[in-house]
Amino acid sequence: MTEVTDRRQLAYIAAQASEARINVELEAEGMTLNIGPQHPATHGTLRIVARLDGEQVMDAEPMMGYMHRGYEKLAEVRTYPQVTALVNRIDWLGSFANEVPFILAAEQLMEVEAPPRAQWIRTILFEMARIANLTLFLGDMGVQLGAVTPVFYAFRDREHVLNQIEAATGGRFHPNFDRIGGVKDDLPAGWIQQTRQSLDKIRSFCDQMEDLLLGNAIFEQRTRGVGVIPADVAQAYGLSGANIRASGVDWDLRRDNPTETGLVYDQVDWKVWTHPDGDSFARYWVRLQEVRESCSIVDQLLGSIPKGPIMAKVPRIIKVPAGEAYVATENPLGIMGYYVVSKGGLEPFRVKIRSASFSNMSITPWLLKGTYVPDVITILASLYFILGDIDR
Amino acid sequence: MPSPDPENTEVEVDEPRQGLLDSITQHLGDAVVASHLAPGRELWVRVETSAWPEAASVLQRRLGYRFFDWLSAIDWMESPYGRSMDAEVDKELGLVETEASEAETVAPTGADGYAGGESRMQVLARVHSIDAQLGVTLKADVPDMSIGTWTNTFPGAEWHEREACEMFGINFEGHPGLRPLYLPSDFQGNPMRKDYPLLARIIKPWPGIVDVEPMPEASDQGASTTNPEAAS
Amino acid sequence: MTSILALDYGYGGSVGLKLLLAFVAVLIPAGGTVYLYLFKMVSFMQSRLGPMEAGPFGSMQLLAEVGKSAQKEDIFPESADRFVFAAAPYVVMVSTFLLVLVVPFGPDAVFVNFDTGIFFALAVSSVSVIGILMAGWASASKYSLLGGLRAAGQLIAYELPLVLAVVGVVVQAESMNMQDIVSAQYNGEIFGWAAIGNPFILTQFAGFLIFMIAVQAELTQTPFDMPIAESELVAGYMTEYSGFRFLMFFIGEFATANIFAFLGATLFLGGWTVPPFVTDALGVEITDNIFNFIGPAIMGIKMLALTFVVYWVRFTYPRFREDQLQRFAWKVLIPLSLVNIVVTGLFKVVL
Amino acid sequence: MGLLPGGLVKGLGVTLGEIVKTVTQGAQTVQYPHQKEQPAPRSRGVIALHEENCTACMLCSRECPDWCIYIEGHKDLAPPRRAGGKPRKVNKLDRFDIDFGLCMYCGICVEVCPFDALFWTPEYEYSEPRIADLLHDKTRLSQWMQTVPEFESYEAGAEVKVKKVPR
Repeated sequence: MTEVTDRRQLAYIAAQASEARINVELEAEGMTLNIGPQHPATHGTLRIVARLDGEQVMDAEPMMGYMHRGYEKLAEVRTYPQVTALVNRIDWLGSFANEVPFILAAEQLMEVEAPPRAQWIRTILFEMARIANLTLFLGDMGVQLGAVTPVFYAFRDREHVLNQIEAATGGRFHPNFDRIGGVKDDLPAGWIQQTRQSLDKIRSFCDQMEDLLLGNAIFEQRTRGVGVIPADVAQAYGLSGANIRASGVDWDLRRDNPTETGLVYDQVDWKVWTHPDGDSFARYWVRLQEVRESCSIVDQLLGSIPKGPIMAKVPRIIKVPAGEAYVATENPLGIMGYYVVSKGGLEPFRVKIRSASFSNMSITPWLLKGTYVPDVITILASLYFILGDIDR
Repeated sequence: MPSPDPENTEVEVDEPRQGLLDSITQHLGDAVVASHLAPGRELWVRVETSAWPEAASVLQRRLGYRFFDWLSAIDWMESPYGRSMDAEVDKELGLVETEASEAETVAPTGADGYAGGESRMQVLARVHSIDAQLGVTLKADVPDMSIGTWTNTFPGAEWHEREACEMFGINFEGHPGLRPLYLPSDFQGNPMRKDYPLLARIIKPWPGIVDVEPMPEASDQGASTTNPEAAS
Repeated sequence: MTSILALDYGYGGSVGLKLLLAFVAVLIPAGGTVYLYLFKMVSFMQSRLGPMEAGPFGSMQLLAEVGKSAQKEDIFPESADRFVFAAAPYVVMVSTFLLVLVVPFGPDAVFVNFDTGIFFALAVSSVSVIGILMAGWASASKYSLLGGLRAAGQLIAYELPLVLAVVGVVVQAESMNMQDIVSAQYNGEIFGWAAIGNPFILTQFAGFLIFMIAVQAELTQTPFDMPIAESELVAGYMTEYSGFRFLMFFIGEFATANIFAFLGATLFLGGWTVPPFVTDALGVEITDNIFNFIGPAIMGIKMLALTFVVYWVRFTYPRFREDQLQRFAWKVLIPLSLVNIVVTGLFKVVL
Repeated sequence: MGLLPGGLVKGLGVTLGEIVKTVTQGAQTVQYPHQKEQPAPRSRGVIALHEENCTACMLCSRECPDWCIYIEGHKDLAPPRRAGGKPRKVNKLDRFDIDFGLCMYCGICVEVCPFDALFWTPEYEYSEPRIADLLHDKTRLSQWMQTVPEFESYEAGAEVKVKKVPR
């Protein structure tokens, strides 16, 4: 494992970053290049208007809204179960992870707590959504840099995780499995044993990625020192998840969020991975370790599922008492939070969706200034955003 | 409605958030209009509209709340369109309040939100401190649809404010470029306002409205009715 | 050389036959490698089976592709320079066909036996740069322009290591004639041991490595595929092409890869000959007529081996950024090839 | 320029190993039209209607977020349970359509149905050239009933009872 600590490497990175900043001052009339909305490097329909001087980007401004579905408006005319079915379409790669914070916010307002078995199942599926999401990133980063083979390994091994999610919830991409007060159904027989096999496949996939990409000198040259984000700038823009941990900030809501009662991360011993550099290589490395960490979390949880019911006492027609609640969880892409305001009716009065990729992307105008065109693609790939998450 | 002042919550006094509330009031003085503390959960503080940018810089520089979580707005007006999913049977089940009488409709305010509010539109924002592991939600009324910007303290607020501006129509003074973020440039109106209709729900009639018709009389309906004698 | 296989065709006939053989020598191996490497090897590498529907084991897939592309509409971008846009693929194909003239497939099975064969081959191989630039510039689209300019910079930068790597071979074989290079490898011996002759891959290993890396760059293959960076420039200089024109670029890419593999086999793997101990065992003389038939087969095997390496590298590695690949060419490959020439010269003089 | 060949060669080894594994142990992919993968019994392919249970109570069409269930029924007299008793007033179903062009497969209708008339089947091969044909009517939905698999037994430690599918 390539642990970068020596000062020489950090000095090299700092020099690279400052050199890129200086030569952007030359105000020549450049060429405007539209990257997107129909472009292989944007995960969905994002358009970046970049003003180029030769190959160097003078300034880049992402244009969004091609996939704006207006979730916050829709949520105001839907009942709580309907919103859960709707809301797992925001980050469609790790979609169970979208439902959990909304349900936790509603449970907080209704003063209801899910029984332990339901919390265990909820945490297991939450981590499997993270594995499914980040496995695709590990493969996709390769294809953005030109290596076509890793992404096929990613899809091949991710398929087993999706099959397990489908076996338990019924839907591969949109499980709609979380309910206020617990989960919809229990795990089918033999599920735990099959899930363990799919986790072994993911672990061997991580080792393959380590050999194929991390060890590859070309990959290292393309990603080290590219898109360096210092910790304080990351915080000012609200970056979250692996992006901020790769800049050296040791912060993970799964461990540091006391108010959360819905997930059982305190029953499992696991480690939060950080990296001092803050460049694209660090973001890739942190996410690779996080996938391995999630595999071990799911393994421990599978071994200790308590007996008991999977649904608390909740009335059939759910009317959430008036009040406001904000719950945020550590989703695969970063922090996703729901600010639910309820006036006691069948539907929420207002749902503010704090999505991770929206804030992660808000740093790109600052970050892409002075980079080369191929580096724009590397940085976008390493920030790892999903368009549904940005446009909501 | 939970009582706004935190003092009389019996046993659970949340020291860290209480301390935070005191330090905020100590720094901002009378700019803090009201506050609400849900012990162990979240702290809400409502500040004067004019003190909105200053609150941001105080939190970031003096109290170390450097992580900018999010910024948005809320329209407290009751939606005139209702759920557009109401059927007579719902009224019997008591799911839908009968029509509020006209006289009672007073100007909508954020009064029943946490930490109160006087104007229809309110701006919300949340900042977090990673070392103290605490967050605070700031609120401010926006009576004349215009408020100061946060972009000079939190550059990340630029996109959030652009979204709030195009969705609610709130103007952020001093914002570098209030271009529309999501909506096409020639879009009229502010979609997230409650009085903006959700057209999908109005064009298509609600399939649940079709009620089961009463039993057809045993007259010349023909085959569709089974006359009682034959049935036994 | 108007009598081939002891039949006398007269001038017209032999030129016609040579044209047909040239087409066969370029297009059939191209079709073969497309099927073998692009359809099958990549799929196996990615744990899938590749096309299986068209023909047994998907062998007719390429015919289906050609048929599909041929009936596609031939689109010209609206503000494109029509003539230059149309001519570009042909210029790229010309350089491929000119290259194949020089490659010897047997004692007298060679299209044209120049005395300075390898010099002609290297000169002609740089014609394709003009074709690519024409394609990039004439498509009048920003992505193609970027792709075209990147290709120009890269191909010229990697001409030098290609040429210098070949100089080592020429110095060791003391001739630029392709047949002489082949016979030098057959008759040579390494410190007196002549069983396997002296294929220059052994003594010129550094030259071989530089040659293969330069060939990878000439073909704009990953890790040097900046001009066709599909994740940035969609398809580089080929973005605006469609239908049969795109097919010509596509097949041209594979044909050029084969021809460079033929060149590499001739220069480093002993061309159409087999090591001496095999010919002694079979009691066959190297200059017999039989080698006019076995020669192409042996060349084919050696070519497949080299193209396997080219595509193996292509589908495994990410790509360089252009300034990194330029730096790699000027600061690493060219000095290394110069050192290689000096060392070969020293050995030549000393031994 | 640090071009350490160790990492590069290991990368080549991975892909070569994959070629050998695919050739020897076969690919991970399935040749669809010839071999078909069996989806999990719980997977949500299409909705099947058990008409006897349905009392046209409209709960499913009311709860559906996409408004894609259209129901029309009429009240009717049914034979009395006990001989000589008063004829029962029963809701008869005239039309029960689900427009799978609109449906988002969320499963709220199946869950909210108080009379267990709707079930999920993992059937997925019902695509149509015309999108209008995705509107499955009552008879088509009843045909799906045969493909409804039995409910699976649960993992150890589950307190939920296994439901029965009315055939």
